[in-house]
Amino acid sequence: MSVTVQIIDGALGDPAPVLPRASQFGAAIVFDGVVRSDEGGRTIRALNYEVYEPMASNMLAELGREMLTKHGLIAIMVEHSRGEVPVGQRSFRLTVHALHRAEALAAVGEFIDRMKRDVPIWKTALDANPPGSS
Amino acid sequence: MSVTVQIIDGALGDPAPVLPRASQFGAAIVFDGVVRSDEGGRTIRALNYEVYEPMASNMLAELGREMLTKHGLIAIMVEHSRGEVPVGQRSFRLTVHALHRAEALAAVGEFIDRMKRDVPIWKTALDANPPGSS
Amino acid sequence: MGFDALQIMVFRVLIFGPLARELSCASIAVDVPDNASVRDVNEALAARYPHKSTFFRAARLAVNHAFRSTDAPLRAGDEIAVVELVGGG
Amino acid sequence: MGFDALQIMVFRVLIFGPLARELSCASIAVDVPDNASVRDVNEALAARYPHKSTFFRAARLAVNHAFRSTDAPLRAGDEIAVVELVGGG
Repeated sequence: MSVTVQIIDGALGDPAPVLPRASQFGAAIVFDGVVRSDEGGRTIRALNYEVYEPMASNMLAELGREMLTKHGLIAIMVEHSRGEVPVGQRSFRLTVHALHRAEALAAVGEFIDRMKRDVPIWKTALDANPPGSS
Repeated sequence: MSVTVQIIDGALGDPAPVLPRASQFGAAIVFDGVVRSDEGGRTIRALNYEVYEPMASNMLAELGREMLTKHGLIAIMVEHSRGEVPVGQRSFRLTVHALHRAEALAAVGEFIDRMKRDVPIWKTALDANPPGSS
Repeated sequence: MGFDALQIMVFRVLIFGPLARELSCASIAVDVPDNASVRDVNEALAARYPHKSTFFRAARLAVNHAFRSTDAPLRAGDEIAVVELVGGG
Repeated sequence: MGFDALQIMVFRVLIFGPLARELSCASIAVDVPDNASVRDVNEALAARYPHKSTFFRAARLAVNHAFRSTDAPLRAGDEIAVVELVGGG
């Protein structure tokens, strides 16, 4: 059982090979959050993420441990961007290993809801056409 | 909007780079089903999947289209093994792209429940110690 | 001629998975009347394996690779399969 | 000496995100009594920004990187931050 948390400057890279040979888990979910071009009706070029550290990492780890226990997970890995992430790039990744799909799915949904509510990370939309550029 | 279905002989390979640069979706989920060493209390070395084709592919595609419409997904990709898949290897992968996480998670859960119920794929456990081997 | 009712159709019903291993075969031949429906095949299977009659009466059958209602009529040459899944995960 | 009640603590309360942009600053200095609780900081922020008093009275504050109850006492040197998230996603 393990929880890992990483805050990464800029967009996340490709997923790690998340499935080492493992006979102990039956379900692996990789959830990727991608920056959309449309943010509340306006066209943006990027999101900027402001992360209050070390509180954000602490709370992500605590939330991960809570999900691990509550849902009986095998492992949970969290990656979140800090700073600017362009449209089409990933800013968040949650990887969950569990014995069965039900607990893996439940954990992903609950983790993200709780993160949005409690973890001190703020996003700011950066407009495609900043004022004065055209 | 797209639905793709692949039946693959043996274990699935690594996930494709599932996130081409895409500004139209906000959430991507990759669900991997992995063969566990413990199947109903006995230790196994592999599962063998029997797939009734073309019914299985047809139904996976139909189910994919249904999820796409019902949950407003952007894309859904299904891969399922046929034949023998050793413990620790992947036998099923579902990739979903959606605007938001809620519909992506709902679609993954519902797709798998429906697949288990309706799609003609049967699994047989292959014992770690077949009769007469020891 | 008065013998219309004697016309029969023969189907080789495909079976898979645990059922195929239990019965040591991959298909079961059944005879049904010429105007038979899916339900008649369920009944013919149940009659053929009395110890599994409850299972076969309720088993879902696919006809030509799709699920059909139990009232659906059959035609000679239809491919019939027992698609009864165990679920689980 | 009869002047104990005049002791005060000064905190620089960190703010982030839309709030920081709206107020054009990254921290807000507030004075609270020596025996102040988290709630007193909420009230001091509300008094400082009357047009946002409802927001500041209800805002969650983190003390030394953790959420605390509104009754929790503060000590000089505590790091206080307004951690009010917009959610969504």
